[in-house]
Amino acid sequence: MELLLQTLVSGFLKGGLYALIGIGMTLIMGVMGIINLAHGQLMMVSMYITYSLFALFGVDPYVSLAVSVPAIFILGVAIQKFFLNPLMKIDTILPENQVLMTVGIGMALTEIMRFIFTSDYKSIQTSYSKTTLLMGNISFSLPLLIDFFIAVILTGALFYFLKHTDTGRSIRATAQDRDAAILMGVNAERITSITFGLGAGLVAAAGTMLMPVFYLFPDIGGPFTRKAFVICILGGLGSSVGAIFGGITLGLVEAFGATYIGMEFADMIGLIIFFLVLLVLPGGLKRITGM
Amino acid sequence: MDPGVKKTAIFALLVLFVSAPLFVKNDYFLHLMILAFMWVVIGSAWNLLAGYTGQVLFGVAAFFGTGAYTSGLLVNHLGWSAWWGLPLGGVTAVILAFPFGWICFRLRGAYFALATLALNEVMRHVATIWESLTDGMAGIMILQTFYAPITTPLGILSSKTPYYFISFVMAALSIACVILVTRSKLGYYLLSIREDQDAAESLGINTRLYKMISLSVTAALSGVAGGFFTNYMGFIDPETVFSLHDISIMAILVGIVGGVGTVYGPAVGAFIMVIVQEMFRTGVFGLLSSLAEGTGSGAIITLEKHISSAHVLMFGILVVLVIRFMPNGVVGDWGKVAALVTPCRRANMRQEAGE
Amino acid sequence: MSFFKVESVVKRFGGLAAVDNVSFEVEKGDIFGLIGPNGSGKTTIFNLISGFIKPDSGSINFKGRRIDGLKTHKICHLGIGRTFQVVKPLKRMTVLDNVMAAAYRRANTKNHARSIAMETVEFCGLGGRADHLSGKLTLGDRKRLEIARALATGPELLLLDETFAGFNPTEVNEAIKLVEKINSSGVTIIIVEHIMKVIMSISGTIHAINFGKTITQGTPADVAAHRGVIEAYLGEPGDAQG
Amino acid sequence: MLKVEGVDLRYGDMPALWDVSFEVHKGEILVLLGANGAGKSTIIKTLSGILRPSRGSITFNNIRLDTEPAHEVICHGLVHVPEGRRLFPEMTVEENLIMGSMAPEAKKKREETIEWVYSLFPRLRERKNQLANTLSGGEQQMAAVGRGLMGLPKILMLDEPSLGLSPLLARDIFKIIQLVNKRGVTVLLVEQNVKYSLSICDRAYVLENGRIVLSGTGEELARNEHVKEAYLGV
Repeated sequence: MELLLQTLVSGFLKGGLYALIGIGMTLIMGVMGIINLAHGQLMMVSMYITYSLFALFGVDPYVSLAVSVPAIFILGVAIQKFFLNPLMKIDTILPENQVLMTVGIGMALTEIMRFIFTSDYKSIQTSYSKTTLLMGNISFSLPLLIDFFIAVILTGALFYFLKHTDTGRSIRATAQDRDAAILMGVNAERITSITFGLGAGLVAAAGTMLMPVFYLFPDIGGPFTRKAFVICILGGLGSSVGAIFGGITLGLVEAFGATYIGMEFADMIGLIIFFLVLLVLPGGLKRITGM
Repeated sequence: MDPGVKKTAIFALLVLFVSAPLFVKNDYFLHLMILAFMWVVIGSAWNLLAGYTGQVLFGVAAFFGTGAYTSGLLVNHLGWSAWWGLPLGGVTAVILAFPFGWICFRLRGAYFALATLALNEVMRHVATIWESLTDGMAGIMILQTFYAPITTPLGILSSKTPYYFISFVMAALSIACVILVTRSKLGYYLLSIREDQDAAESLGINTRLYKMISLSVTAALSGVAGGFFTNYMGFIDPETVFSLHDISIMAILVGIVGGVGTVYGPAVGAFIMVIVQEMFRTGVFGLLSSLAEGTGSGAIITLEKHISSAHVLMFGILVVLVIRFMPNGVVGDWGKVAALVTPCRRANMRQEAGE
Repeated sequence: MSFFKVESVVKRFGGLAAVDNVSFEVEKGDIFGLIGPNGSGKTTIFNLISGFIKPDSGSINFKGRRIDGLKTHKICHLGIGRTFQVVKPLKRMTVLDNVMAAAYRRANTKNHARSIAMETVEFCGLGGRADHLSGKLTLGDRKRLEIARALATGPELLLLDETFAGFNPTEVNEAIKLVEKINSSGVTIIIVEHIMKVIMSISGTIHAINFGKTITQGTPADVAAHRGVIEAYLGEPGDAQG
Repeated sequence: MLKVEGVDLRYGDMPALWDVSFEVHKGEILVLLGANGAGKSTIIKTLSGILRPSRGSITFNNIRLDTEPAHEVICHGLVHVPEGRRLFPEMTVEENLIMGSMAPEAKKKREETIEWVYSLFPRLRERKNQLANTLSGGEQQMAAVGRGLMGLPKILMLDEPSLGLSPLLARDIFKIIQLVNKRGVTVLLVEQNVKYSLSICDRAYVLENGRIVLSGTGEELARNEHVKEAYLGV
C-alpha cells in the first residue's frame, strides 16, 4: 500500500512537468498543424543553459528560469521564422517536409551541444537536490514539489493568457481556423512564430526545473520529444487541457512501470502506450473525457 | 535527356562499375563503393514507399536491422551461413512489415511517419533487451566469408571484390525493381495513392492493399540490405543497425538529396551521401590532418579533431539545407543545380523564362 | 428488381441530419437528376452511394445487391463511377496517366490500359492534351478529366457531381452533349446539379431535395412547377422594403 | 469608393479571373451574381487579400489594397464575412465577436460596438457564453455577420450569407443586411439567392467563367432575359 502511494505521488509530481512539456508541444501542433520533433532537443538546450549558469556563476536553477525561458523562446521564434515558415510556400512530393525539418533541427541542436559540452553526463547538485519531505511514510522530493507548483502556476498563467488577452485569443483563433483569423486582421505568421516560441519556452521551463533532480547529456532530447508526443496523443492532439491529463497519465504510467515491471522497460512502456493510443484512440483521451 | 543518350550513359556506367575492381585494387575505394551500392538499395526502398506512394517512412532501420539480425541470428543460433540472411532477412522484414502496415496504414501523413519512427525505436529496444536471443548491447560477431586477398586468373583481387559485386548486383536489381514497378499497373496505382487517396479509392484502387504491397517491397529490399550488411561488416549491434541517425535519417537524406519520386535519385543520393559522410569521418580524406601537420595552424588542428565526430551534426544541417533550398533533390531540381554550377546555363534559363 | 435503389437513407453528422430519409429509384439507361440548393445534401448522397461514408440507416441497392457499407473501391468494381465536385486531379501525373490509372481496373496489360485510356480521353475531348500534367489544366478540362477517369473504370452507373459549375454557356452546351453521348453509349447517369436549366434539359426524372429531405420527384416540368422547389431554389422575393 | 481595375488572377496555373473591373459606390448594396465557380468568391477573396491578383489593381479611397498583407486589409475598413461562416468553433460567441475587433481602430471601440451588435442581434446576447459550434445555422450566421460588424466596416463583404438557411431565416439575414446598410455601411454581397438579392440591391454585376458579362441595377437585371434564363431557371 505504501509503495503504491509512493509510486502514485512520485508519478503525479513528475506528471506536472510532463504536462508542461506536453502543453508546449500541443500549442505548436494546434497552430501549425505539425509535430515538432525538435521539442525535446529545445528542452535539452535549455538544460545546458541552466547547467552552464550553475557551473560558471553558481546561479540557482530556479533563478536561471529567467534566462533559459526567454532564450529558448527566441530560439523557437527564430526556428519558426527562418526554417519552418518558408517551407509553407514550397510544393513538394513530401508533405511532411516541415516535420522532417524539425528532425534535422533537433539533430543539429543535439550535435552542437555535444560539440560544446561533449557527451559526458552532467548534473547539478544543489543543497536541496536530495531533500525530501515526509508525510507519514510517503516522501516528497522537495525540488519535484517546487517544480509541480511552478508548473501549475505557469499553466494557469498560460491559460489566462490564452483566454483573456488579444494575442492569446488570436493564437486560439489561428489554431481553429487560420484563414478566418487572417480575415479578422490577425497576422498569422507572427502569431505562429509567437506560438512556437511559447511552446519552446514552456518546454524550456520544464527542462530547467528538471535539472536539480536529473542528469543531462546531449542525447536526452530524443526521448523527451517522444514523451511529449505520447502526452499529446494521450490528451488529444491540439488540446491544452488534454495535455495536462496526458502528462499526468504518462508520469503515473512511467512510475508504476518502473516500480512494478522494471526500470529497463520504462522506455518500452512509453512506446507501447504510444502505439496503443495511436491505434485505439486517434483522438486521445479527449474522446473519453470529452474535454 | 535524350533517351538514346541516357541508354548509352547507363550502359557505360554499368561497364565501368563491373570492370572497376579489376583496375582499382584500393580497399578503401572498394569499401566506399560497396557502401554506396548498399545505400542505393536502401534509398530505392525508401523512395518506393515515400516518393512513389507518398507514405513517408521515418524508420527504415526497423526493416534494415531486422534483416541484419536475421543474418546474425542464423549463424549464432542455427549455425547456418550468414548468406541465408539475404533472402531470409527480406522475408523477416516483410513479416514485420505486415502487421505493422495493416494496423498503421489507417494513419495518414505525419502520423504514419511517426508510427514508423516508433517501430524503429521499439525494434532497437527489443534487440537491446532480449539478451537471450540477441546478446543485447554486446552485439553479434560473425566470421566473414572473404577476408583474405583472392587469387584468380585475372590476378590477385582484394577480399572486398566479392562484396563489391554482390552489392552491385543488389543495387542494380533494386533500381530495376523500381523501374519495373513504376512502369506497371502497380506503379500507376501507387502514384494515384500518393496524389489523392480519395480519388484513387473512387477509381477502384484498394488503397490499403496497395500501400501494403509497397511497404512489403520496401521492407524486403531493406531487409536484404541489412542481411548484406551483417555479412560484409561481420559485426552488428542494436545501436548500429537500428540507428535512427545513421540508418533511418541517412536513408531519408539519400532519398531527398537525390530526388524523391525519381528512379535514379536515390542512386545519385547514395553516392553523394556516402562521400559526404566519409569526408566528415576522415577529415576530408585525411587532407585536414596533413594540412594541420604542414601548417601547424591551431584552427585546423581543432577543426580536424572535431570534424570526425560531427557527421551527425552535418546530417542535421544537410536535412535543413536540402529541405529549405532543394526540396526536389539533385535529380528533381536538376535545372536549379545546373544553373548554380554553370553560369551560361543560368543565362539560358533566364532567356527561356523571358520567352 | 430495379437497377439502382436508395431506400430511406439517413445520415447524421452530430445532431444535424445531412440526409434525412431519402428514397429514390433509378431505371437503367436513365439520366436521373438530383437537385437542391447548396448545402442541401446532394454531395452527401453521392458520398453515401460511393462508399466514402456509411448511412446510419436505410439501404442502397445496385443491380439487386446491397452496397451500402462496402468499401469505395469495391463499389467501383461493381460498376459505379463518380466524379468529385471539387475536382481531384492526380496532379503530378499526365492526363493520360490519370485515365490509365482508372483504366487498369479492367485491363491486364499496359497496352490495353493505354488504349482504353486513349479512347476515353478522345471521347471526352481531351485528345490534344493527353500528355499535359493534370495539375496544369484549366477548370473545364479538369472537369472533363474527372469524367474521363470515371468512365475509364467502365461504369454502368455514373455519378456526376456538379460537372457544369463554373462553365460559361458555350462550355455548358458542350458538356451537355458529352453527358448525352455518354448516356447513349449505355451508361446510366445520376447527375447532381445546381443550375436548373441544365438539368431540366437532359434529365428524364428529377429528384429535388432541401435540408436533406425529399421535396418532390417527377418529370422536369412537374418539378419546375412544384412550389416547394421554387421556394427552396429561388427564395421568396418577399417584401423588399424590409 | 472601392475601385477594381483590370484584375487577372490564377490559382496555380489555372486562370480564375480575367480582366475584372468594377466599382463599389459609397452607401450602396452591390451584388455579384454567377454560377458556382464563376469567380464570385474569388473576387471577394482577392479584395480581402487572401488571394493575390497577377495583374490589375484594387484601390480603396485611393489606397492600393492589392499589395497590402491580408491581415492589414481589415484595418482599412474592408471586412469579409466568409462563406460558410467560418466561426471559431471552440470559442464562445463573445470571444468570436471580440476576434472581429482586432484591428487597432476597432479595438478602441470594442465595448460599444459589442453592445451595438447585441442590440442588433438580441439572440447573440442570450448565447454569448455558448461555444460557436453549438449554435444553430441561423445563429451562426448572425454571429458571423456580427463578428464582421465588430471590425467597424466601411464596406462589408458577405459571401453567401443565406447558404443552408431556410427561406424564413434567409429573409431575416437579408433584413439585417438592409438594416446595416441603412446605418451607412456599404455592402458587397455574393448570393445564390438571385431573386431576393436582386430585390434588395442597388446595382449588380453578373460573372461568367471569371469575367464580368453584365451589369446594371437590380431591376434591370431582374428583367434581363439572359439572367432569367441562366439563373432563374425560367
